[in-house]
Amino acid sequence: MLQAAAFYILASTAVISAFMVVAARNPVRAVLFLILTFFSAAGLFVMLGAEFLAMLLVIVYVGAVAVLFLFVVMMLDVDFAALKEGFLNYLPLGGAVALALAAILALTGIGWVTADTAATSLQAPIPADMSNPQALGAVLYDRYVLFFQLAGLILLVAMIGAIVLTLRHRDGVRRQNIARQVGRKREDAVELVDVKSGEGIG
Amino acid sequence: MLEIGLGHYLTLAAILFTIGVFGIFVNRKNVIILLMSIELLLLAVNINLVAFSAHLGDLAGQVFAMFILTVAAAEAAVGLAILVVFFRNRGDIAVEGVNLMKG
Amino acid sequence: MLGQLPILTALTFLPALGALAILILRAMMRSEDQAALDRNARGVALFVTLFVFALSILLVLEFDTAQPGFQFVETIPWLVDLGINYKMGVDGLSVLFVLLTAFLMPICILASWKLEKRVADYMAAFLILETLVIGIFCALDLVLFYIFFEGSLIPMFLIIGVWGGANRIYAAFKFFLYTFLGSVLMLVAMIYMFVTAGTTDIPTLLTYDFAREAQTWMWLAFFASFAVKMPMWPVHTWLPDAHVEAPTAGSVILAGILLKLGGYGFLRFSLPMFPDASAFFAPMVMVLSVIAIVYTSLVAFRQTDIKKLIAYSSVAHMGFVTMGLFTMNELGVQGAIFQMISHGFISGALFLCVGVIYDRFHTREIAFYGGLVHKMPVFAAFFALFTMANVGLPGTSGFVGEIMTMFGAFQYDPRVAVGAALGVIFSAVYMLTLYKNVVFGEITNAKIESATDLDWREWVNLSVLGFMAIWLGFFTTPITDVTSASVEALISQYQAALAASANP
Amino acid sequence: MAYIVVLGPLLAAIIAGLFHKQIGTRASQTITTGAVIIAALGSAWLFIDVAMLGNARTYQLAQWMAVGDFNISWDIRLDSLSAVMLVVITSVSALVHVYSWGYMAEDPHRSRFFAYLSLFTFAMLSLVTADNFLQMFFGWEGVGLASYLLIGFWYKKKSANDAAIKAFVTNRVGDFGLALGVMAVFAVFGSLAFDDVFAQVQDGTAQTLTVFGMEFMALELIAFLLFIGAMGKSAQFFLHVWLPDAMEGPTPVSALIHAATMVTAGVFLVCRCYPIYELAPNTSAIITFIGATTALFAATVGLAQNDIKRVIAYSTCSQLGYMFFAAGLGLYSAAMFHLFTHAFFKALLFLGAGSVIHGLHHEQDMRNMGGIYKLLPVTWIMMLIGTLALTGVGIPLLNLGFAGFYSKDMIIEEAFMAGADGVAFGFFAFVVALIAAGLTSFYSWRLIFMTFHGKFRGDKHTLDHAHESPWIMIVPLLLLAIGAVFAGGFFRSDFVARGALEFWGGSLPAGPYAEGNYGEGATGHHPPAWVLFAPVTVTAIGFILSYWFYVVKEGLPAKIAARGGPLHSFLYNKWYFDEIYDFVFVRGARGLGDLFWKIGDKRLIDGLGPDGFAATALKAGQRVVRLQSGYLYHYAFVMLIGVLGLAVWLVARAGGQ
Amino acid sequence: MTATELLADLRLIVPELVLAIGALGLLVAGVFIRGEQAASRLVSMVSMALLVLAAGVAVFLAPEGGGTAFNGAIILDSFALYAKAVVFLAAAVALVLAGNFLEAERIGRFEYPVLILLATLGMSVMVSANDLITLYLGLELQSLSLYVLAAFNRDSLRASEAGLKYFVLGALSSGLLLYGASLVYGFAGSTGFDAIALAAADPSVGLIFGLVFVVSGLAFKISAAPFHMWTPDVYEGAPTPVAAFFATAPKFAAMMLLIRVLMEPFGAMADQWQQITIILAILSMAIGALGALLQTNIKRLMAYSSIGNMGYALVGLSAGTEAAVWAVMLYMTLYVIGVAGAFGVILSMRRAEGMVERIEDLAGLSKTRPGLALAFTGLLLSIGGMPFLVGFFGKFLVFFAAVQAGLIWLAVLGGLFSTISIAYYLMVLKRVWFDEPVAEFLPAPASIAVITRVAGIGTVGLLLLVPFMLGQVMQASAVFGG
Repeated sequence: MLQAAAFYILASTAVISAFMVVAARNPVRAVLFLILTFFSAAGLFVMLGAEFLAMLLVIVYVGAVAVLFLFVVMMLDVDFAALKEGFLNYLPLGGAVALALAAILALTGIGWVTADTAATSLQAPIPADMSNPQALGAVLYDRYVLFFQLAGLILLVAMIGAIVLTLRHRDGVRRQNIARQVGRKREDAVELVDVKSGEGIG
Repeated sequence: MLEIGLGHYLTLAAILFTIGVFGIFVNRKNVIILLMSIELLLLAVNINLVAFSAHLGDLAGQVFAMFILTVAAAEAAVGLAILVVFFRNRGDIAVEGVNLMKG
Repeated sequence: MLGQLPILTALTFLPALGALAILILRAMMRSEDQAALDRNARGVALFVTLFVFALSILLVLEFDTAQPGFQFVETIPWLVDLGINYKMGVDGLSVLFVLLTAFLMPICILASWKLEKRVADYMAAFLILETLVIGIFCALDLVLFYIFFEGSLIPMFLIIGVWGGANRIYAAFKFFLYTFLGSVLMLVAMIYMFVTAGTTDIPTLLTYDFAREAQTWMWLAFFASFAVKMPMWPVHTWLPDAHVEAPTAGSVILAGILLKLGGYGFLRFSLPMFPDASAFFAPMVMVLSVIAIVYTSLVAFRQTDIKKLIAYSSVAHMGFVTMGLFTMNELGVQGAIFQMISHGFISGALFLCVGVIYDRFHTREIAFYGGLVHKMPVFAAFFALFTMANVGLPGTSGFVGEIMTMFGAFQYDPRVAVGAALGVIFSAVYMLTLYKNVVFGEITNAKIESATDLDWREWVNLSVLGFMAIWLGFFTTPITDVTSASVEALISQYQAALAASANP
Repeated sequence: MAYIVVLGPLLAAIIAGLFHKQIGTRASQTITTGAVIIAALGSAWLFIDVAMLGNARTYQLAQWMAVGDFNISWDIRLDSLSAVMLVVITSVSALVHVYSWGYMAEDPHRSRFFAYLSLFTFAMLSLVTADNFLQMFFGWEGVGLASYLLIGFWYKKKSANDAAIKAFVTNRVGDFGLALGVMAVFAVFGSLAFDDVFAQVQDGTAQTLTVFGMEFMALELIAFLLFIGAMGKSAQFFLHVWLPDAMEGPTPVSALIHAATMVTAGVFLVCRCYPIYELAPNTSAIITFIGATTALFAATVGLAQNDIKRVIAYSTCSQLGYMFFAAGLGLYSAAMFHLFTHAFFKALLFLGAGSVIHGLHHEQDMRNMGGIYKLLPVTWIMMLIGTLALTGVGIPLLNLGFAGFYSKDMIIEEAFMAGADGVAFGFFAFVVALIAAGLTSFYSWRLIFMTFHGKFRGDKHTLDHAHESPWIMIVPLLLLAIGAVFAGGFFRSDFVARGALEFWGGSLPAGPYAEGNYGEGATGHHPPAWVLFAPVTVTAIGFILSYWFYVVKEGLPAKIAARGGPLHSFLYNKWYFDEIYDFVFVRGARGLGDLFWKIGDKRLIDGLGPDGFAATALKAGQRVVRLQSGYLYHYAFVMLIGVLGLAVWLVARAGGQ
Repeated sequence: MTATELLADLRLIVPELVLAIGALGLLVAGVFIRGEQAASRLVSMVSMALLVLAAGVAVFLAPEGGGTAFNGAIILDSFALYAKAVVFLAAAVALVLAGNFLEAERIGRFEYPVLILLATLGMSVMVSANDLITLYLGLELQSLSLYVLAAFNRDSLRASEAGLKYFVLGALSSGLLLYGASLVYGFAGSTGFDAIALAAADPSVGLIFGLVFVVSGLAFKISAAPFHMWTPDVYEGAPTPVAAFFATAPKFAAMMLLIRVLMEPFGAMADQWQQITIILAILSMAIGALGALLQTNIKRLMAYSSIGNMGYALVGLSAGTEAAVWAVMLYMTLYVIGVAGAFGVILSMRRAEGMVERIEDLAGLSKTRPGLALAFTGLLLSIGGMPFLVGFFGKFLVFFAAVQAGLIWLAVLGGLFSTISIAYYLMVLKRVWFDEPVAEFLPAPASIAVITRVAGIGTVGLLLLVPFMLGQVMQASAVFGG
């Protein structure tokens, strides 16, 4: 009962705030709604016994990713007023398709039947004698060590990518370009205009 | 209805996923929202995985979800970097502006 | 003597080597004297084609006409995992086409002697074309055949497109895509044959018994390719365009050899491999052939462009070929082969004639001409000869092909012969009208006053072809003796197959 | 000897045609003329040897085609029929060659002309000496070619070119039938050699052929198809249109080809194939009908023509009609006899006309002539002889007259007899032939009167320069005149009377009139006396009328013509055949050609085929490209639709199963 | 996991280790080498060497018989080996092609080769994947590198737009893939391919859905319609060498991955996925053929061409037989060779004023640069599957596979579309051969010239090598047989 109540509260919060992420006029608000969604999801994870993942979600996502989003949103000085316009124009068709998709996906959830073999083919059964982080740690550095390393490489790529794309040496600083200074011609810099009286400069 | 089972979680994930998808194709104005929608997609997947993991009594799902979180973070970094580059070149990030190339 | 040597491979790939030599020459002489390069390119091309021609004569001399099967067979394992081999060989049906190709090529080179534009490329293209075309006639493996068959489009595309007339782009594309579309269907059918029979070896496939319904579909697929190539009505419209725009030698090759690929394909594949389907579809082919003969003759009558007129007449003459082939009696088939060979000479010569005057006046409009005989009597004589040969006057090879196919057709169904004979009347109308308008009459155009008669190269070309047209008109056995054994075998096998499927 | 006769002219033609630049005009004239004269002498010898002495034989020269049963060789077949033709061809040809030395003396392209003439001679010889249908077809088309070349000899003249094409194409229409006939022969009998085919004819009577869903008696069909060929070549009704136009060629050509030899090939064909025709009564009836109609039709048209050569041309046409209905009635030897005599007097007439034209500097219109008999006395006499021969002047009962009297009158009389025997169209032919004979007499004399008598109506200047022809043109006239006078009487016995059985050997039936061939129980073959006198009588009437109109009341016909009554226009315009053909065939072909080309090829086939395909592909391409809008949300949307579609499709399929 | 186990596992991933360690080392080295150009050149050279070394290791030092490692996460079989060899070499060629371009465009930085190395590493993992997580991580390693590479010319609006589009859609596609993966995991009970294969024998609706989503995600990577939309824009916008790289190694790797996923875990669901691949094949062929007809930019044209070509590959794959596998493998190999050469030609299109990439800029190439023109002709027609050029065999074999499996109609359809597609190659050749030259190109750098010539000659010369290649792919595909 309590479980059900918790689920419905968390789930509805997640759905509503997710929708607000998409529908918010202001990107800052969108980020904040995203954070709310993550929190709700973290709560659901806890309900499912995945405490470590819940922590991860809060710490990594809310702490790092979402803040990164906020940072970028602030950094890119976007004219909020102009955004989100015309959202409603595309709603009917988009909404219809989205509803269809949701219906179909939900269908799988309702018509769920595990394969007979599923039980026998478990890779890493949840051990009863360990806490969730412990259990994860045990498999992560043993069974899944390759993935761990690969994930590291992926983060490395992200790092390289971010640096390659955005890092500029002394960006925004006016640097002296001697060749340009020397090569400058009078015609490039000065325009002689013969202004007739009474007409101004047009 | 009161017995919360796998189906509930799957349905929730489906709805979140749909909202994410919806966000991507219905959004005309802001690319950042697109990136957030993608985060929503991944979150939905994670819910799925964790729910299955719990149901099956198997850790693999959680491990998978963990890696997805990792990758999602990396993706967010790269995505935002590209977005910044784009913004520098163009001066805004309206989705409708991203159509220099077509045909 | 030649049994041990890979003569067919040599015949096939020597021209390609020549082309390679020309390209290397060009790369080496890049910055040097353009004229010297052109000279060398012509020389190499002529030398290679003449050598190949000599070799092909040797081949025919060594060819055992009494034997219906394949001779000079060479087999080199190729895609061993799939059982696809490099297999070459000729029989009575194909050996003459090899000879025809080798014969026409030096003539084409000679006819293009005065070409100025990108000579080295041109000669290389022709040599490559020769390789591919000879390869088509020698190939004894489906895949190999298809490779040569389709490959021949590329050099021809370039020849039309680079050295062609004003509307060459349209013509080149039409030519290429039209024929390509036809042959992709054939490709699928070939693959089906491969899958069903488990081999791509043509001699083996000739004896393979395909299921009746499959035959129908495969026949249609092959028909799609060969009918376009032929070309048969109503898929003939690429030909006039291609002919009009192609340079003279290109037209000669197109009419002289490439059109025969369709007929050869029917002989090699459709008739022997799908006998039931062939018998089933023969009436349709007959109807299409007769339509082609009558319809295109009438269309030819109304043309204002010399080349287009001759091109349409080619379509009509190819109608006789398809008609003869599908009678599936000896007279018809032999006549069809004869007609193909003879048409190779005659239409080639006609296009050369057009080339002669086009070189001088740069137009193909009939209305431009008139009274050429005053200034170019020798030309007029040759043109008259080939006009008459094209009309099918007895004593020329054109007559033999037409009459044999019509005899065959009469045995098949008199109505077909009646239709075809109507075409014979029309051919006289349009050819003589053309001749009258171009050659006879007063000189109405001042530009013609300055015309000069044939130079020696044109003279040699035309007289060689003229000799062939007349010689074969009076003595047909040099051709029919070579083909008879294979044709007889083909027909008896065909009849046997029909009989077998009639009473299973 | 046979080789020299047949191949000599060919060789001469080749030499003169290809090498005249090297050897000069005179040499080529000499070579060709010499070759033909030798051929003429040779054929005279062959005539005696083969026809008189009965040494029929066949030489095989070479293999032409050999495909299975289809075995065709080049032959020289010598029997009485071909021997007769040989003589006619080579002798007329030789005379025409000689005549042309004078007639063509000023033409710069003489050598080409002589080469053509010799080539024609060769083709005609190979036609008549053929031993199989296909070689005959070769000669058949060969003479067509030579005729085409000679009619269009003055290639600068558009009318000459058009006439040449008309002749060739009309002949081709006939050849169309002939070719089909030959095919039918092969289909029925499995061979094309005359002997093989004729030996099997009896077996063929029961055979049928199905064409266009109709069943025909094989022999009737073959006979009919072959006859179409004969119609074309011999300018019979419906296919006669080319012959008058063919007069655009030089006059010696008209004499040789369009009077004496080529046009008679059709008659020869029917005679050669008489075993088939004898067993094809229906076709024979058709031949009779067509022949008779032609005889009458051409005679009527001849009444109103003003061109001297055209009058003779229509006369030729008309005489050919006589020969055909004779053959159609089964009187093959009589037809051949008329062919033989006709060759002489018609060639004479043509060459005489040529002499007139030559003398008047290429004036051909009779309205511009008159009263020139004093200027061209020899020509005048020759023309008179020719006319007398043509109109068949002679005394019945005594059996004395010009050549035409023996052959033409005989055909008329025998037509009556055939009618009496119940042969189809016999009486019809008799009546028509009588009328035509009267008309013949009328227009022939009209020609003489208008040309040679009365006052000169042409340009004074022309008259001043008018002259008699040189001796080299006169000599052939004289020789032909001898033939026109005596050929009938001299050869009558061999062709159609006592000696006929022996003369023809196996090559032709001697005819019911040949002595010894009357049939069992009959004692003789005697038409009633009035029938014997009838032709002479109508001829006389024709002469009198003509004399009245053109000598007594000179100028009246011109007024009648000027008033242009419907009958006159009808005749003057040749029954409007040219106009009708032009409308139906020429314009029809043009219209169809344009239809097929512009609508069929361009709009339908190209429009729906390659061009349409290309346009559709491009349009589709545009649509695809428009789909590629550049907008991210569209891209994402398409992806989602894709996923959704695939999922729905698969689930629906899974559910359906 | 003991050390010996670890060592045994590591033996199976030596090529990957070479690339990973090399990439890390080069990253460090690049930072410390003075001078941007020098660093970029050196790193580039070493990267090429590393790729060739990795290919050599993969081919010659592979452990006998292969096997699985890391508890079945990775599999090394002849299929994976072949794929790796091709991918490594293709990546090396892509690096060669990049050489001068980047410098000339002033974007020559040492991170470029490092990113290529890491992307290649990702592909290498992909083709060895035997687990959904491996698949995902390999794919992401590759994709993230490619996103960055697409936007590598950061001062170009086009490049950044390309990067943005590629990123957003790529992320969406991996979302789809992941959603599918999660369903598969849930319904099969495992992420391992072997376990999924067991479950697939009796497919549930969930599994079918999972299949659809997974295949859709992968279809994005091979740019099969309707997941192709990014391709033209990204090819056009990304720097040309990057586009060249996109068109070769990642395509090949993704196709190999698709083959493995379909044949191995979902092998028993061939009935279902054939439906998908057939639809994808038809759409791809159609869009590839039609879309290219109106293009004026040669890179966009190549993009549509690649869409179409993936369609043909999918025609073969739809057969679902062993023949399908080797046919597609050979097809893709020949395609990669042809495309590499063709991009070499595109990279030779430099005039004094800079790079040009309109098709009309090729006008008269056959006069100004006959060798290049000849090579381009051969390459384009080979890509188009024209006979007498080696590309024909690719098409022949995929149609063969389709016909053998009874999909004759699909082969016929493929034939029809290939007629349309040959038309646009001809349109390019029309410029090259028929038109008059406007301005000559600058001489291409030797490295690129060598690649275009070698590939050009290869279009004919490989006819002799095709039997060998066929033997290789047949052997490689034997792992899926029975």
